[in-house]
Amino acid sequence: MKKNLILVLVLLLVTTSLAGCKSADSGKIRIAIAGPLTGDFAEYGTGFKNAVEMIAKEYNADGGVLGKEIEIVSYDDKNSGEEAASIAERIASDNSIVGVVGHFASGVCMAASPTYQEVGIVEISPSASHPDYSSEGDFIFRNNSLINVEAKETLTIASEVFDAKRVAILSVKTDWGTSTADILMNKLSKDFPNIEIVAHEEIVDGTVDFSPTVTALNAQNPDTIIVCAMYNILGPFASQYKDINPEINLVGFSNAYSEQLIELAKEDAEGIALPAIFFHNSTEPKVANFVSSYEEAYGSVPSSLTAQAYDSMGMIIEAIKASNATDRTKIKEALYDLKYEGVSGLTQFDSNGDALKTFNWLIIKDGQFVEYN
Amino acid sequence: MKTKNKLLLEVQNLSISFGGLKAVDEVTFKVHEGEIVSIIGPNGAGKTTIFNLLTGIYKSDSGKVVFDGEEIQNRTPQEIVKAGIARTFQNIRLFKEMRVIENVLTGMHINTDYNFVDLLFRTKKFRTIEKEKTLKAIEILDSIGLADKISDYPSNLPYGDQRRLEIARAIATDAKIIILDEPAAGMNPQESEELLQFIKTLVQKGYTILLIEHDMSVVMNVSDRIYVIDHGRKVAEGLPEEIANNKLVIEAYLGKEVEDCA
Amino acid sequence: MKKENKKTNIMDNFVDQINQNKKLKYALICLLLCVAIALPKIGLSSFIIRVFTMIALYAILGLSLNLITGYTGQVSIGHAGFCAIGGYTSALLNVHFGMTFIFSAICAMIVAGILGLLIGAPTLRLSGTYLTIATLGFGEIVRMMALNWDWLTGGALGVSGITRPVIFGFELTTFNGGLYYLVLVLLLLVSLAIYMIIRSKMGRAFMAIRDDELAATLMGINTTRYKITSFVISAMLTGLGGAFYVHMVRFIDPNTFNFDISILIISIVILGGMGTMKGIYLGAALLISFPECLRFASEYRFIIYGLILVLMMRFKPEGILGGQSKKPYKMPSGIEGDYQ
Amino acid sequence: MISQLIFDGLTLGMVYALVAVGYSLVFGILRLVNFSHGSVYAFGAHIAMVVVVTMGYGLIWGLCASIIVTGLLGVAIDKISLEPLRKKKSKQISALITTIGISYIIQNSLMIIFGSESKWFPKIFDLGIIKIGSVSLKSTQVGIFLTSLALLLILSYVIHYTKIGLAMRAIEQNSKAASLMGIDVNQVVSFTFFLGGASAAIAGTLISGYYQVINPQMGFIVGLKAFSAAVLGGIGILHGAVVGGVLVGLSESFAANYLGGGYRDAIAFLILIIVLILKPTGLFGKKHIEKV
Repeated sequence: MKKNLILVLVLLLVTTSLAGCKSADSGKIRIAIAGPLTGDFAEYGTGFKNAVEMIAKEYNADGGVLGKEIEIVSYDDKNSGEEAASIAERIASDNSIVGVVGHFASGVCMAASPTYQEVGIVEISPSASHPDYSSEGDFIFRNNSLINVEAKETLTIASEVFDAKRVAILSVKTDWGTSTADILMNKLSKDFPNIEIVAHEEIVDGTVDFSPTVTALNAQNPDTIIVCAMYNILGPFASQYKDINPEINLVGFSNAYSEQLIELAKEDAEGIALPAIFFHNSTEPKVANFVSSYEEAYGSVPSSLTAQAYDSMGMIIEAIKASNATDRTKIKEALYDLKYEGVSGLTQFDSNGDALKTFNWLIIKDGQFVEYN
Repeated sequence: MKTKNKLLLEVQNLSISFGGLKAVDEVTFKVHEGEIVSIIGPNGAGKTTIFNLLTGIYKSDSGKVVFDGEEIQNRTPQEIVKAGIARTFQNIRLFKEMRVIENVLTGMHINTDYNFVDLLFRTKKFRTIEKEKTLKAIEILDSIGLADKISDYPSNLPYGDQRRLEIARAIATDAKIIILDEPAAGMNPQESEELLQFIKTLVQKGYTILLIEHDMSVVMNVSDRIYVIDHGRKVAEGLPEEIANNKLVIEAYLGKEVEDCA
Repeated sequence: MKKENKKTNIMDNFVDQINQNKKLKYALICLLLCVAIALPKIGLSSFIIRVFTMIALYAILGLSLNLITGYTGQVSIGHAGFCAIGGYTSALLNVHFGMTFIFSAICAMIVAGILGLLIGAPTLRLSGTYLTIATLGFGEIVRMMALNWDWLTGGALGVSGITRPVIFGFELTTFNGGLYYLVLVLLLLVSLAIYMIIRSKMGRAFMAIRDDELAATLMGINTTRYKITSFVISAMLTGLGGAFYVHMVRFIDPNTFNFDISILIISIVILGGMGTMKGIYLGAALLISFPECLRFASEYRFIIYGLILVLMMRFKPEGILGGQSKKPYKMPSGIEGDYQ
Repeated sequence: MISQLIFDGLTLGMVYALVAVGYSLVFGILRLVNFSHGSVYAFGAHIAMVVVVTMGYGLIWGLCASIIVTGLLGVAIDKISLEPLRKKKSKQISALITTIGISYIIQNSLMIIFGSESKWFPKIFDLGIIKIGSVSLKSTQVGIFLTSLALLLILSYVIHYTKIGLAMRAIEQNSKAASLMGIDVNQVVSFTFFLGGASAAIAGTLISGYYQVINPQMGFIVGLKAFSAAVLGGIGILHGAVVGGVLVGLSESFAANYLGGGYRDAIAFLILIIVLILKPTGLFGKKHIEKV
């Protein structure tokens, strides 16, 4: 009888102790990276992790920061709000961690930011785009272009590159897609008198069959379509639309900028233009060196979101250097007056924690991205 | 011969056809209170179909069923059980994952009347009714000799006990008439002898029983009156002795005698 | 007699010994209760408190699904839809009308119950498989309606800024363990309610329907009405679980309660033991803590849930703590004599 | 424009019919809804992708490999997990939950092996645009429509005119009697699962060729829609599955156009719920009498 009682107690102890977090060894500056390492968006989370580890290795190569080695702690939030909130609490309670690069989707970031803000630890998301993400508090930063800034950029591309007159909009039903389409149609169309928004279609994320949408859009015979969606939508949509109307001009967004877009749409990707804050074939030495070392280490070309994760990590490290301390609040203050010249261009945070980004334009010419000037 | 007391169940030319086949054709029979009436006939004669019509599983095409002065044909099974007709099944259909006593308590379902609020907050009404019903269930199980197996599960009981439990569940519905659908099916002689004694004790307790059975030893020696059904029609009725040597009945069972085989 | 294959009876003996000795069983239960209550106070990190809060929440969801699947025998694989309905109702009432958790949770239960009626009534008339299909479709429809009705649910943007439950002016968060105690109280209430329902004529009717629906009909049980009652109660309690979760995470969007949640809940019920209550607590504890404990396995956790469903159905369909319990039937109070 | 929608709907509908047939075959014989069918469909598409894209063989080889391998997967599903349950005479719930478990295992294994992002798949029947009057018909659409039609005809030929087809229909009526007539029920059931797996594999490959995109989660939604089609037509009835498939395909294409992209998936489930409420046995189904 005693035997069974002991067995039950052991079972209880095992589950609780294993669930405990690893013991924190001092002497190292620990920074967390949190993002989807499994599930539907695993490729983006893994991109963040690779970039953050790479820049940490580079800094550790010449003595780390403040004489201490930088250690990366990675968490997989499976792109679920619940996981992110649970990770946020684990990071918050482990005070050896001084900063967080992460969470991928806006909804997931917003599930975790209240905890980061409550305990006071810096969170820089390289990809969140929801308008009221950074207004959660002063510890919440975003190293990603603001929707209205980038949306304006796409309309400028449409009018200057393609001299568009009749523009249609296709948006994916995610928080980013819906708000971008709304800004394009209601706020920005006034600033572009010569452009008329002729149609707007929405599709569910993960759709592969665009025939009804193509038919509906084609009925308004637009000359240009702005696609507010990632490559998994822009790619197939481009090839299916060009079956019906090969001369259509397509304008994408920076988050659709990835090799996969060309891989998916093959020759139909020709002529797609999009604004980008990071261009992997750019001649600038810093960018070229980042791209080559990333490709060499991980076998694929970094996307713009990966570049922004790389810079976000760089900014936290520079902030630690500037504030000469590993105190979470000092790092936050240092971030506000930091001008960081990174691979995704010059980045500076405004009072709200958002990054002011400068864009350059890319267009796909015979199977690869080239800079359009 | 039992004195003729109150007429309990009267079936007047009941019939039903499944896509052209007349499964039950103008069947008429009566059952009086306290009587044991048997319905016999070869396999596929339509006996079980008659019971299914009586207990509301099938809707009859025509005919009337009057039970205790009330017309009950084509009513829902729930209404018919409430009216007082309970039944057992050819192949035993007990609630396998419920205890023996719970099977009997389920039989009492229609007469346990407390509502959701009573059961949720365990009101006095709930407690008294549950206690009274449980005691009654124990008493019924005692009467059929299963008092020591109350917490056991039906699937662990021997075949004979399972059959008796099924009958006990039917009794628990406070039914005025109990229909036994081939209770001796699949029983060895010793078990069917025990069953015979058990049915006799039921009769002494004043239960009215309508029996479908093949086992002539059980039918002949327990029934007050017998009806014979063949091809969905009533071919004979009467006392056990009359039926035993009735020409039509023998033909129905053994087939026609061949007069002149050259 | 019942054939017992060798593999599973080691587990049975272990469980039986616990049951036989009454003293040990009660000691074990109050030990678990004290540990449960003391947890936040012994300085564990808020992460572990959160894991235990999630275990309690999924125990509530498991118990509610167990009512319709374990006790009434109707398989529903769209219960995430009721979580979503409870979650959205409570979130919208809280954000737009500032309703505190107590009232918004009750409204969440009512709305979930009404939708349970709408889906259950037409399909429960039919044989079990049709309800399973309808609930699968229902789960997807709820997700799509949440996505498309931007005017009501905020569409893909979801609903954010939901306030945490406040009891007597004291805000409950995972930090101060308040949420943990709230979910414990809810779990206690739900367990009591289900215990009361099962140990009564309604519970016996549910189990009769599960074992043999036709025989139940012929015992005078209105099977359709009882199946709908069971489904509606199950939907309401699941809605309550959804409402609590939303107030804990303070955010909800169409993907918060997706199909994976339905599968997780049914795996808990199957692993622990369909048609039991203690099995559900065990199932929830195991399936919620294992992805946290074995970090490397968390990538494969969906495959493991799938494996659990297949292997349990093959080798131990009644689940770890399921099956015929050896305990004597618990007589209503006032009846002495141990009829074993 | 309308005729364009009709053609889109017809192509989609024929592919849903191919998958719906898989449901009806298995339900007909075992009265079991095979929830793993959607993931078998995705598995078939991925086998074709491995053969065509990674190994570089032609589409025809991809199709054949996918038919054989997925068919065997179907047989494996039956032999490993469903047959023991039949032997153990376990409850209907166990088989249902087992298929749910299997669909989860297959889908998530695909996600781990092939990664979760969408990948390219070569265009099938790529012979340009066939213009009939004002309507521009993609050759892929015509190709898919004809292939599916041909396969459905072959399937119904197998069911109605071959020995094993006769055995399948016998088992559907009364499996006990069929086994008494010397039919090895388990062997025929495995063959049914092979047919189901093969038809799902073909459908998966055709759809991937049509949209030139493939990802591990494609099976879930298509599985549900094909299921609504099977129930709409009358579960267990072959021609019911085809008619149901076409109706679901057409309604989806019109809904996406007139109600907006967001409603394209929801329409299939609304049909499912409405059919269950009005006529659960579907268009061609007949009332099923419960024997006591």
